[in-house]
Amino acid sequence: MTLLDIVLIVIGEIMIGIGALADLIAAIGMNRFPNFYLRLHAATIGTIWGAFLPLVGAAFVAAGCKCLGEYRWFMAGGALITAFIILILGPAGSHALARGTHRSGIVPVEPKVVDHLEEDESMPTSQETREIGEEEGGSP
Amino acid sequence: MITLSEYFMTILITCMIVNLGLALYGVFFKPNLIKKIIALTILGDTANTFALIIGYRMWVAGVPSRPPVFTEWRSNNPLLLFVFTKTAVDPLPQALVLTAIVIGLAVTLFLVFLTLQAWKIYRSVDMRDIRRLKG
Amino acid sequence: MTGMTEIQMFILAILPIYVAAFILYTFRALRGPSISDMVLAIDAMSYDLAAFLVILAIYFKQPILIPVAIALALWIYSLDIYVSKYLEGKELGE
Amino acid sequence: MAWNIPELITGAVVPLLAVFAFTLPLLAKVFGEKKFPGIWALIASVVAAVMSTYIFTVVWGTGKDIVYGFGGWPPPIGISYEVDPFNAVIAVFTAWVMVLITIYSLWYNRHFDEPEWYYILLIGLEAGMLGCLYTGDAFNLFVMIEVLGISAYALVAYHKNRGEAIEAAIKYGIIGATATTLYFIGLVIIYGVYGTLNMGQLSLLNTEIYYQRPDLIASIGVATLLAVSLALWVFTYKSALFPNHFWLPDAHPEAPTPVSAALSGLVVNIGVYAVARFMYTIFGPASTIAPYYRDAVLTALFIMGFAGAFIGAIMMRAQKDLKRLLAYSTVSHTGLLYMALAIGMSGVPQAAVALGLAAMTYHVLTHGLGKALLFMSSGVFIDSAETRDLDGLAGVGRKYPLVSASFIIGFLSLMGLLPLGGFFSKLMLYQAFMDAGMLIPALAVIVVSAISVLGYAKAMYSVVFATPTREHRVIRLHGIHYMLALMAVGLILLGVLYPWISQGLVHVANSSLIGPGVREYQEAFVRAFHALLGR
Amino acid sequence: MKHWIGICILILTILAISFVVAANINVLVPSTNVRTLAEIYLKYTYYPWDKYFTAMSPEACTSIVWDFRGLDTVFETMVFYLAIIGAIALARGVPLKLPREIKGELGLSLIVKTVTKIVPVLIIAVAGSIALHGHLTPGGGFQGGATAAVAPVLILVVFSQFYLLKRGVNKNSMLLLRSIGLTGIGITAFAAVLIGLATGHYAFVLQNQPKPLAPDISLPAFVGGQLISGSLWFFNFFEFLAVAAGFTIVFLLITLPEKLAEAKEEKHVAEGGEK
Amino acid sequence: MSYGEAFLLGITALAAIFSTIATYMAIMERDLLKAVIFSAIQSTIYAFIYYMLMAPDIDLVYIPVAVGLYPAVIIALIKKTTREEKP
Repeated sequence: MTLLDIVLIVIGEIMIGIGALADLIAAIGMNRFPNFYLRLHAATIGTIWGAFLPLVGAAFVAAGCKCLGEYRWFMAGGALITAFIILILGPAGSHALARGTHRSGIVPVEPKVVDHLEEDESMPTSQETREIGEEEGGSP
Repeated sequence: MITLSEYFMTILITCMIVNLGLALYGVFFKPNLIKKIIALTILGDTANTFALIIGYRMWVAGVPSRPPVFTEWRSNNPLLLFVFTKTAVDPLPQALVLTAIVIGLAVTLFLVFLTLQAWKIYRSVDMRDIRRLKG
Repeated sequence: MTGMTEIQMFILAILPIYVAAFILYTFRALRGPSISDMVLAIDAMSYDLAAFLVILAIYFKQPILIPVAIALALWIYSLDIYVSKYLEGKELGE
Repeated sequence: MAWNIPELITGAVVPLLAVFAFTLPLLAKVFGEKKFPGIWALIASVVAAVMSTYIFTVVWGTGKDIVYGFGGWPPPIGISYEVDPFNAVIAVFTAWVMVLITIYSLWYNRHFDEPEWYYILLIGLEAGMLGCLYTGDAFNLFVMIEVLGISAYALVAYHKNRGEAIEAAIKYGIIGATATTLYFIGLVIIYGVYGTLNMGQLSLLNTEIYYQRPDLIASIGVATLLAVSLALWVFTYKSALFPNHFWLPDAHPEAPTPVSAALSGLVVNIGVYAVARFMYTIFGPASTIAPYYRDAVLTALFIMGFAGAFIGAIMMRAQKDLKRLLAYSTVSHTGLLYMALAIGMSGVPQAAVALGLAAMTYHVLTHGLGKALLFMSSGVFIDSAETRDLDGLAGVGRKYPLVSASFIIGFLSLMGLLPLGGFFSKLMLYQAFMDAGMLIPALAVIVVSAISVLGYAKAMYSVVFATPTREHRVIRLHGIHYMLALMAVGLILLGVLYPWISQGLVHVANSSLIGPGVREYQEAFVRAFHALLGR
Repeated sequence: MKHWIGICILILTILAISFVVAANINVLVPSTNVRTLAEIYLKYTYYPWDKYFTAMSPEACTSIVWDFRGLDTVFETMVFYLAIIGAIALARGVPLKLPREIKGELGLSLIVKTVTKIVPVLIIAVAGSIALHGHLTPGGGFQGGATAAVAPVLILVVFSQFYLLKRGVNKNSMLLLRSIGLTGIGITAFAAVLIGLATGHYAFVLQNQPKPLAPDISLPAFVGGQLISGSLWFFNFFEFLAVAAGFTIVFLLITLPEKLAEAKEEKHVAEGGEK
Repeated sequence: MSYGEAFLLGITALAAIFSTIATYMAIMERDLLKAVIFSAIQSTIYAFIYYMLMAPDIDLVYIPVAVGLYPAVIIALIKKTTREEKP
């Protein structure tokens, strides 16, 4: 086990540890925050710090740990791909969910200070009927 | 006397039996078709879990049991194959479950389309409203 | 083969924190007053679960368990999308 | 290595049907979408029929079971098909009736707007039935039941704009899916207890445990009873035994007519076959389950069969709908089949058991052919009168003399009139019960037949002999009436050739289901194991 | 909250029953040994020392699924196929085509659309890797196909169905792709027999490696030094095509925007189908 | 008997208990959309159980099917039909 391996493993373990703590904090926040839009914040903590970081850490550990056998690069690569997927898709999913929730209005924005989105959307916008085929579809 | 592992395993099995009962209740006594379909998926999943429990293998001498994939095949070492044979879980129930999941999926998909068609005709998905036949 | 490495011991020590987080997430997912809350909790829980599965794969010394995490991370996103599309009042294909 | 043609054909027949179904959309794109699918389905069914006939002649001629290990693996490791005379004869019957049904479907084609889906599902139905019959592996049986089931659900719902058809398919499908899932749990228990899924090995293990490890019988017996009762539920569900018959009178009338014929005449037999295989070959009289539970299971089957036969016969009287009347007749006849099946309790002499099982097989043949004939010819009448109501159908048979004659012959056969097949199968059943010393069941056969006469007479009278109340349009038959007449001739032949057929069927029962037959089943498994192992 | 009371009672019952059961009956719990049959599978799944008795695939599950018990899987595929055919038969007459014009915007917000433009390539790559390495690592045709189906599903939900239809992903093309995949499965199942017929040697249906009774025919286990395990690779590839196409068909049918098709459909019902 | 095995099986048993709760809620809930989400929770937990039972193959099938596909088709179905279950 070379020095590089040990350094990789230690960095990876630190990242995994931070991830675990962030996860716990996010979970507590998820239960304590009063409404959906605040919980979004906790969910982001859980996704980025609690999932992305430990996955990168796991990739480091896998890269440094010889005991995992010949498939360890497969594992490191897989962990990085998972981390990348979560980094891209997690926020996008939260965004889509928040947008849908706000539009449908099923969740009251109860302890509210300001809701810019509502003000924006209440302004008159021109939603014209447009010919399909410009961007999204086209005649068969 | 039982070990802690066996106690946890028994909890797992008991939970699955309870799930089975709940799912059967849902299939038979809930009149709503969508609810019946949901219960049916849970029923199939629970049956699959039973199969996997049957095929599980407890840890041998502190070594975690491993999935039935022989990763060290490149080495061509019979000793490693022997170790693999002594620690891997049973692959047959997994293959059976694979088949069963796909079959359950197929049946569920078909039932979903049937339910949609029933909605188009009866404007209801409740079995108490869908009652034109005498039975 | 017997005897644990340091990494395994570290992982065993860190597991309870994850498990506690999962229990809290599950409570929110089961209790959540609105559907959005439930989906958000499942979301966060599943992404963390993906990380947890990778860590467990290190514990088991089985690198081939990784694809499960990838599949989980990919499909959970689609659950978000379905629900948000439903909430926007559109058909799924519209 | 030398070619082993019979084994290869045994293995090829059902996968070949799957290939026929798989390639149909591709070829329909190439060759046109209106006529081609039907012809392709006809080719598929004829190929299957010829192959199954060949298999039957080989099994009958050599007197040894054929075992085919797929992929060259010896049986418990791989899947194997195991053909003994019992399933060979039912398979031949099924395949040839499917040919007739496919021909009828070609005539019926004008009711289908996109026929390729229909024919794919029809091929799937045939593949499912033949697979259920030939397979020697309990899990493969589960898969084939699902193939059979899903094509049956889809075919029942084929006229998708009729609310009744959708309702019937939903009823059939949801409970059917539950039942098959429970069968899967039963299989898991069987695998957990015995460690194998091959039917031959299960049978062997059963008898061996019985002789060598008497201390294990109690615990294994309980687990096996659980597994068997879960398994029997799905089989009795598929064959509409009494408490599970609720879907049949809804589903059969609503399906397209050729499908009704297939469901009533053939699919019902698959469940009966599977129960016979489980109760006689796998968990037979010499097995673990025997001393404790086998009698109880058989008695329960007998009681349910009796109730079904009775209720079906009575309900037939009250029906106004022709296809629904025929469906209740199926319930009644399934009850009779299960009564015959339940004869093998402990204490009954082996000759009587053989006679009873032969009577069951005979009744499977006569009932299947007769019911298929009745559904198909009633399809002609229903098309002509454009209603299924018996009053609306009054006198429509006069326009089609040949079809009416076949129709009447079919009814007389089911009723049990003298020169026809139905009479002799019931006679054989009666004799078997008398030989077994079961007086009440023997009387029950007669009573049930007598009650059902009322229903049959009503249907026959209103369709053929009543005076027409209104004009019916005449539809072109395109020679389909010759096929129906041929089936009627087949029914007469089944009756006239009674001495030979009954001898043959007793031989079938002896050489597959009891005593020496079960041993042959086990030995065939062992032979195949050693042969395929090659060492 | 009567639900919570019920749940508490449920959990307490489970714990109590488990304790009683675990203390008395020990047969439910799996042991440290597996059954004989399972040991045979585990041992011979990759066993290059005996070429007549091995599947030559280190993945025991895939080798059971496609080699030892291949017949089950062929017919499992057929069940899925028949279910999709049944669904298509139920949805016949429903138009799957583009409307003239639509009101409002289609799909979700721009952020999600941008993200969704990036990921499909990644998804297809991962799915292909899962499917084509199915004989080496966990995965296989069905797994890979199901993963690959995420891509069309995401596009379908995030943009709209018309986005897919415009690019040629419609019912007919997917059905064709599916039929090609299934035909491939059928041909692979009969490959050994066909080669045997051509060369005059005996072979089994669904045969992969040489067998004692058919020693002359086999599919290659190694190609160019890479392990492909004979027929398993082909099965995985064709199943991958078939399953991905099948899932896409199902999604196209179930997510059809009904309002746009409503008018025509109701006319169809009113005409009353068949008598 | 090792500490690791008991610990991991304990987590699995805990997951099983939560899956029972989710199943109960899914069956008893009147709002069908919520029932689907409960069933998605149950599916996620089952996927975890399968992972702990060393079945990666099953997981790779189960996650797309039960987490991705069932909710999709059932949500589409609910959107096309009705969301409330009649009492």
